[in-house]
Amino acid sequence: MTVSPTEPHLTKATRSPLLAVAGLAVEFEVDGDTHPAVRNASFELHGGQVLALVGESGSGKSVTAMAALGLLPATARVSGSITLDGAELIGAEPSLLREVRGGRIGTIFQEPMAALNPVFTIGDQVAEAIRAHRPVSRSAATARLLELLATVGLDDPARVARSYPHELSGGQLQRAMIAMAISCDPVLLIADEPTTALDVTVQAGILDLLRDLRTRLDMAVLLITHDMGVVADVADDVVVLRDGQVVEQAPAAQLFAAPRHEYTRALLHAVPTLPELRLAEPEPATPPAHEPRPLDTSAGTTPVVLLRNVVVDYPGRRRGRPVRAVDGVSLHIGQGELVALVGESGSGKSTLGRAIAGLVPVTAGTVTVAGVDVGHASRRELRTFRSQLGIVFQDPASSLNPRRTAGASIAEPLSLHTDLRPDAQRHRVNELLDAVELPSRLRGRHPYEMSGGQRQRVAIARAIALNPALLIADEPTSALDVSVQARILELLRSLQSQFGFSCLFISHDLAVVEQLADRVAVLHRGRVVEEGPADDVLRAPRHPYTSRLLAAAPVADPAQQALRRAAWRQLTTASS
Amino acid sequence: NPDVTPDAGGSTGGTEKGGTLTILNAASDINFDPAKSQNLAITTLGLVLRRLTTWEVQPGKPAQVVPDLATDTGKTTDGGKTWTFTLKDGLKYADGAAITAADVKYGIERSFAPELSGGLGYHKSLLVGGTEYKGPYSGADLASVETPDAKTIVFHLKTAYGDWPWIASMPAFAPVPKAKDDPKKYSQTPVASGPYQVESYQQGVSVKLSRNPNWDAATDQVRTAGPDNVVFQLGQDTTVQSQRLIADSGDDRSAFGAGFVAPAQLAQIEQNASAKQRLVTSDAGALSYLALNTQRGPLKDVKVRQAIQYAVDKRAYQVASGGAIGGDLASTLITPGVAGRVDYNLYPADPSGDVAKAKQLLGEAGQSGLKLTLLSENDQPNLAKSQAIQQGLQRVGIAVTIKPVDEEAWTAEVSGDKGDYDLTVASWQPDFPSANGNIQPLFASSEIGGGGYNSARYSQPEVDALIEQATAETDPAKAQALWAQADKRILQDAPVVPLTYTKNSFLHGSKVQNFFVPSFPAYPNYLKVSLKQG
Amino acid sequence: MSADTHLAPPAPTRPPSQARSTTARHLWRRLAADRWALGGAGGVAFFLVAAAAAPLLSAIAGQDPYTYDLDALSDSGAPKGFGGGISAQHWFGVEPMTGRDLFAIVVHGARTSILVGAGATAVSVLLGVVVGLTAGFYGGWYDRVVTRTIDVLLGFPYLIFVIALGAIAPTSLPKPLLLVGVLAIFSWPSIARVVRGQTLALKRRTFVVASVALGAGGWHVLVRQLLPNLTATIIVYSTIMIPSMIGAEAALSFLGVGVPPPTPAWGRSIGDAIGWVQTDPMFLVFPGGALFLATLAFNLLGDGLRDAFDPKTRGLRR
Amino acid sequence: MRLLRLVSGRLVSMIATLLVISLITYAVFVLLPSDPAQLSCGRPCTPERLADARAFMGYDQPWVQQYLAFLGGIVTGRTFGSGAAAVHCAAPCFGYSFQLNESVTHLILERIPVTFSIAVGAAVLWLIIGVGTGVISAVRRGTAIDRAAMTFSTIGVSAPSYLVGLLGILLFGFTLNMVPVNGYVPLTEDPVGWLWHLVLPWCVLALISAAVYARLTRGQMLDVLGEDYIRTARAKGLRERRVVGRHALRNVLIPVVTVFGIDLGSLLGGAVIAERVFSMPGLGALLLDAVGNVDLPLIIGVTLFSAFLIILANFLVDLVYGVLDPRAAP
Ligand SMILES: Nc1ncnc2c1ncn2[C@@H]1O[C@H](COP(=O)(O)OP(=O)(O)OP(=O)(O)O)[C@@H](O)[C@H]1O
Ligand SMILES: Nc1ncnc2c1ncn2[C@@H]1O[C@H](COP(=O)(O)OP(=O)(O)OP(=O)(O)O)[C@@H](O)[C@H]1O
Ligand SMILES: [Mg+2]
Ligand SMILES: [Mg+2]
Repeated sequence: MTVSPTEPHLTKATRSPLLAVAGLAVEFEVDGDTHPAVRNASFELHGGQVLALVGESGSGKSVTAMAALGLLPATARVSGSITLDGAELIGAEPSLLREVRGGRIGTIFQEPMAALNPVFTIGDQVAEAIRAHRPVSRSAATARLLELLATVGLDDPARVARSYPHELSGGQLQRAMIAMAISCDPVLLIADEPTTALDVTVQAGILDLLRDLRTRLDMAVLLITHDMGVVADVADDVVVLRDGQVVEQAPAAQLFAAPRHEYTRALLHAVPTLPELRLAEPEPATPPAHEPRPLDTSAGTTPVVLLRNVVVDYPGRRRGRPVRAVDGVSLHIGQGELVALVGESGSGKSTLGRAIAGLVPVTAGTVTVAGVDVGHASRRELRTFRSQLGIVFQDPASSLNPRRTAGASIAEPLSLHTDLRPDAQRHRVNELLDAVELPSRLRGRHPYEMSGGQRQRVAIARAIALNPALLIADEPTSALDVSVQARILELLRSLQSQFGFSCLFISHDLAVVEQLADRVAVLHRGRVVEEGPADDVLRAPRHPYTSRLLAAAPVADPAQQALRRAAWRQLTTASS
Repeated sequence: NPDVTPDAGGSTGGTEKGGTLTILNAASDINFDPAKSQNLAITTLGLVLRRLTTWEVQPGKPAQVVPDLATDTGKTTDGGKTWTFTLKDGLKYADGAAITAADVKYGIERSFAPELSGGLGYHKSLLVGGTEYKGPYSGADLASVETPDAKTIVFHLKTAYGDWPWIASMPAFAPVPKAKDDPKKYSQTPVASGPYQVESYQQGVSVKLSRNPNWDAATDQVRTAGPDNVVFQLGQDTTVQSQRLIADSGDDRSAFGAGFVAPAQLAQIEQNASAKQRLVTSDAGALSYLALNTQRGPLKDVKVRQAIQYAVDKRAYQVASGGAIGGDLASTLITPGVAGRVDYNLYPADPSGDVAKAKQLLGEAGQSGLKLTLLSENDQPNLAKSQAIQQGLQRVGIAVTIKPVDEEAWTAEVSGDKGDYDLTVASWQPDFPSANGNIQPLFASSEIGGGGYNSARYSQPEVDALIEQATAETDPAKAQALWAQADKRILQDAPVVPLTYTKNSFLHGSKVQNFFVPSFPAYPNYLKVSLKQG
Repeated sequence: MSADTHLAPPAPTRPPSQARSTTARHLWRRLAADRWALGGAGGVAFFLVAAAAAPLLSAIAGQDPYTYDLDALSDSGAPKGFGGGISAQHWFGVEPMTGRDLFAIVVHGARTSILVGAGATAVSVLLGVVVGLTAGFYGGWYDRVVTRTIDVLLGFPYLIFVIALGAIAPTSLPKPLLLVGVLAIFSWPSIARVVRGQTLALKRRTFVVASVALGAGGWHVLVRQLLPNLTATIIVYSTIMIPSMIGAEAALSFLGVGVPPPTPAWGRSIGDAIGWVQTDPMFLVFPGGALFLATLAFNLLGDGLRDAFDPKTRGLRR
Repeated sequence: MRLLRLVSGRLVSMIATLLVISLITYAVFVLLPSDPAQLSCGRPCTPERLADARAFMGYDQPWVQQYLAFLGGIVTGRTFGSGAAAVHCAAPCFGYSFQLNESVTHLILERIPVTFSIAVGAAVLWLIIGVGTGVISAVRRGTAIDRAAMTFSTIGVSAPSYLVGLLGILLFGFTLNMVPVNGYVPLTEDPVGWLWHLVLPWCVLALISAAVYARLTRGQMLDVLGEDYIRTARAKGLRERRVVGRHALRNVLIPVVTVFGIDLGSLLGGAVIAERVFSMPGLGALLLDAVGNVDLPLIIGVTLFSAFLIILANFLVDLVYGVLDPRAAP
């Protein structure tokens, strides 16, 4: 059976909704106070459709989804109604919930590494999901499991099945997670930011997979994302959530074409755009793979960061060979310059960032930052150097101490490097929270009590607390919705113009890079394959790898995205 | 003659034969090697090994030394320097071989071997050449022990020693056939001369004795050999022992405990009619005393020591040892049950002491605010007693700090050369029931340090002379008078405070008969215990 | 570098005391909301006060824990009368064989027992945490030495050491101190081991790396980043340890390194009381009950603290 | 192959640790004021006799030399004394107890079954009870069940084992007359009797340790239940029992196993108090007697053996760790 993406709209009126959310309200109890997370949300989702739940970070997207599964923590108070095929889920019997979870609703969680049990193999965990709902034999489950892993596009299903989570890459884990979610042919798939942690190429693959599954298995998908490009790519309908309330619900095409609500308009307006893709003249025949463009010394001033033939090896596991993460990179960042580092997952972007901060030892080559040879600096020099360095780590959740409040985390650099009085510190923390668009009441919250985007902003606030001379931002907006992202990017820009700091901006979002960066370096397998002014690299990539990367980035326009998708498919098939 | 009518409780009657007697033991090991054993003549070792002489003990009567393997308790021809014993006829080991005088000599010789040290060794310094002799294993023999024929054995002593017949009852005077001597294994596989032989030996678990077919009751006047088997259960917790015996069920009906019943259990038994009947308490026996280290600071002053005589609260001490059932108040050094004892009290006072008198004496000595250390073994009973002393002295302004150490360290400290303590509570059960055993080891100046038990570190030439004189005296009556004189003389110097003549209580099962505890030694006589049959 | 212009000169690190006081307030608020923890805190306070005011309390009863009252005993040394000699004079009855006032012994015993229990726990937790934390964090030869030391100590039948120490230690050394030392020596390794393991895992977490990247020194990372994540473990361990330390005090009394008599201690009283349990059960009940209640109080407080420290359990209905 | 390397590496460090322990033990007993020769000198003990006894046992030499002789004996065996009374102790000779007239190796081997029976049974029991209670407590957190379990564990934590042991004997042995109060019956002789005699010691030990494990498990469980993968497991539609019993428990067991290794190891080295109270002739009782008698060779032997067991247990735990936690796999 083949169903075209537009078909469900025709039958919509005749079918009763698969999932109906009506007047949903969720409140959290924190230290005796109640905080509303979702208020009076209502929307419907029909079979075989993809409904995208978008909205800014902390708007209640994840909470809504968890409410449907009855998986909110005990501190949550839920009211309203969520029905699946007419059956009420809120306050439902445990047996019914059990049958729904995994059986009728499959779920993909935000961070696959944390969401998979570290002590069981992938195969074990997926097979368990199958056997939880089907009385099948062990061997039948195994067969099905291998089939599923193949379905989600994993190369070597048998090996993946045998692996433990820590032995797989993020993309592989996310696919395994999907395999688990669809193992019992659910009628509804909840996908909470299924691609946030992944780079664009992997993301494109996963979205393709979702689309394919929807079509093949006639599965409805509740897609939670803040990436309007992703929405444009796969969604049929869109629900816009803001501050726990639904502000708009419309078919995707309509929403993108004519957003009704002001907030939606703002949201779409904030989406950074990529230039038209020009794939016309790739020169794949003889790419100057190992010959980056010559160092651009036109800036005249001495560079703040200077890398010369930097090599970084990670010691391998137990007598195994070391992993070469960065392989002979030379790069410079001038005063006040913003250099973007792009490349697929595992290409060594974060490692390079860490090497500049002196957090991983450099195997060969030199790293000089503001005249300090990071590799050979004394402890004292390092300390001074770090007081001028701001760094935003890739994974906001784990870069914040779970036992310290947001306020304490932000204040940490202040107390380390300044002698501000507590009052002044407090004041500064409030200022910083303001700057990253966080309400000051979040000061006292622990990471666990914040949404992913909120955590990321706390991490940014901490990094800019001391107005650093150099900011290393590793995917600083990956968990943010476009509107917040826009404001954060705006903030970065204004700070930069104000203080003139240099910045290494690591991102997989090429549109963002395009907006922000002066120069772009493309990293592939630890080497810089292409480097140059942002405009040149993004508009006229010289290296085929850059082209593929560009093609994989979704844009927030369904029509245009359909074209890009086709182009990307063509590229990937060509290259594989 | 086994027919006794003890007043010290215990079921009596003729000896019935048969059954398995269980003896509950706290120790985890029994050493049957006569060279290494310190056993009393009437306990474990006496069941398996006979010696030249042995003890006849009866409730209410002083212990007597009686012939065992020998026909008499020894004859001396030269005032106590040479002693001759003759073996009875028809004595055999468990394997049927005859017991000869040479075997007795060999048994004595091997007790000199450093490999087999650890036993009672009074004879070692008495026999001529004993100090230099290193045992038979290097080939040498001890010339001062002669065996002119297979039945006769003659001892030559360095000095006259009137109590030699008692010495001849010690484990080392048991016969050991040279051919069967494996010094490594003899402690588990002794060649039996008594009514029982070791059938099985499990270190830490149990020792089982069975009858020796070649033991002849006619040659033995002290052993009745009632039970067919005797089993020692080793490593038994004392509290649990008492509880088992109080409960008196199953095999425990044929059992008795080798250890004293603790005061707490005595109080419990007090309320249990059945158990009360089966509790046997000895007559007042061993002396427990407070030793005052006469070589330390203020305690060098006899006035201070005399003050302490009055300050001590003997009543509290008595209660701490279990009340009246734990002992009688003491005032002399020679204990009841020892022939020739004279009762007297040099420091008469209320059982709780005479605080005023003590303070007055302290004042005369010019002492105030005394601080003394009391060395105590760290088990509960000893600590209780030490506290009773502490509390008593507190009343006259003497502050006492208790220093608890484990038993072995206590022994090392008390018998060592340093003597780093002011006070200690000790109790002395002589190894043989003569006034000699009461006085000499505790008060002769030769016994200070170097392994001796003169815990008061008391040295008085006058007393040493008296001891020497009494030791050499072979006429018991004269010797006894000399000992009584020494007793009084010593207490005038007040090196120790006699506290109580202890009474030991033992519990036995309802089928156990002929179980009695004499005043010396205050232990059950294993040799006569039998089991009620049917 | 221009960055310097907008940076205040680096100053010595000062802890943000305001942050701390809010945390303390939060803690207190959460603790106050927990009835059981409050009960535990009350209990702990009660025993602390009782221990501090022991002479006063026993003076009110007109007793002290040292004076013998042989008239209160029967001939066999057992207390006369009901419930181990309970009377207007002796509120808890008297101790068998001495007639000392049991009430005075129990309140004075609280001093020793709590001192030893809390003291030994404090020392061993402190030692264990410091050693475990630093070993896990710094690694290298220091870590290897520590791990080996821990292995040795854990592999050591501690009885031997205890007996030896008791015998070697000079009399002038206060026994409670010695006791605290001995107990601590043998209990810190297991804590250090656990803490070290957790530290090893924690130090690889990004938030620790983040702190280092901010220019934090080792001390700061240890105290501000790692330690807070170990509080739950530390508290759970501590609350388990205090009572077992009090129990160990009793066991050690038997081995001669306990508090020397007649200084009252619960552990020794309980040990003494076992033999009397059938004759005079109250002798066990009073010190045993005190030990149990104190333990319970410490545990409840500890559980409460653990929950209060753990943000994940905030706001849970109880 | 990798396992082999791992094992051999561990072996070296184990031996080093054991050497240090034996050295400390030797040193400690040299510092002790008590004199082992004194005890085996007999009564009365003259200085000459004391010197003889000391020389025979080898205590007259400097302790470092004694220690080296001891180490040598492990490899080559030793002979004490000379002539007909000479005592030979075959390799591996961990010393010779002059008081018990037996080689230490033999004594230890004889006692092992008893201690192992006690330790293993108790450990299994307390692991089940402790972890079970902890899990239930965590899952039913804040309820009456939780409070009851934690109160119970408080009693267990605070009760000295000899107290529990003796009260257990009084109650079950004497008052209720349910189980034998003491003694040990070898498994090979009478399996039922073996079980019957061990029930009480097991329960007593288990009661005490289970309390600790219950607390530990509860704390860990509370942590783990907050993890994302637990949410995933629930989202799969698994029964709560499976979520807790499989997904959470497996992660909880990782730290529990560490502690368990230490505890089991030290218990295998001698359940001192239980053996004393229940009159079981195990290693603990042997050690206690040895200490009481200052039987130095025996003390060192048993100490070393216990240490060996503890270290071995820790090693095994590390292996189990690898199974439980794939991230730590060798
Ligand atoms: N356990 C909790 N306790 C208290 N507040 C919570 C808890 N979980 C979520 N919240 C709050 O509920 C609101 C909604 O959170 P939710 O996780 O649904 O956001 P989201 O829309 O998924 O955001 P993001 O895109 O950043 O993931 C946020 O304000 C968040 O702080
Ligand atoms: N601690 C580590 N030990 C061993 N290998 C590592 C470690 N950290 C990273 N690597 C490896 O180094 C390579 C580069 O990793 P890095 O984190 O720099 O990638 P990245 O470009 O930041 O990827 P992403 O976009 O997924 O964040 C990868 O192959 C990764 O597996
Ligand atoms: Mg979310
Ligand atoms: Mg990265």
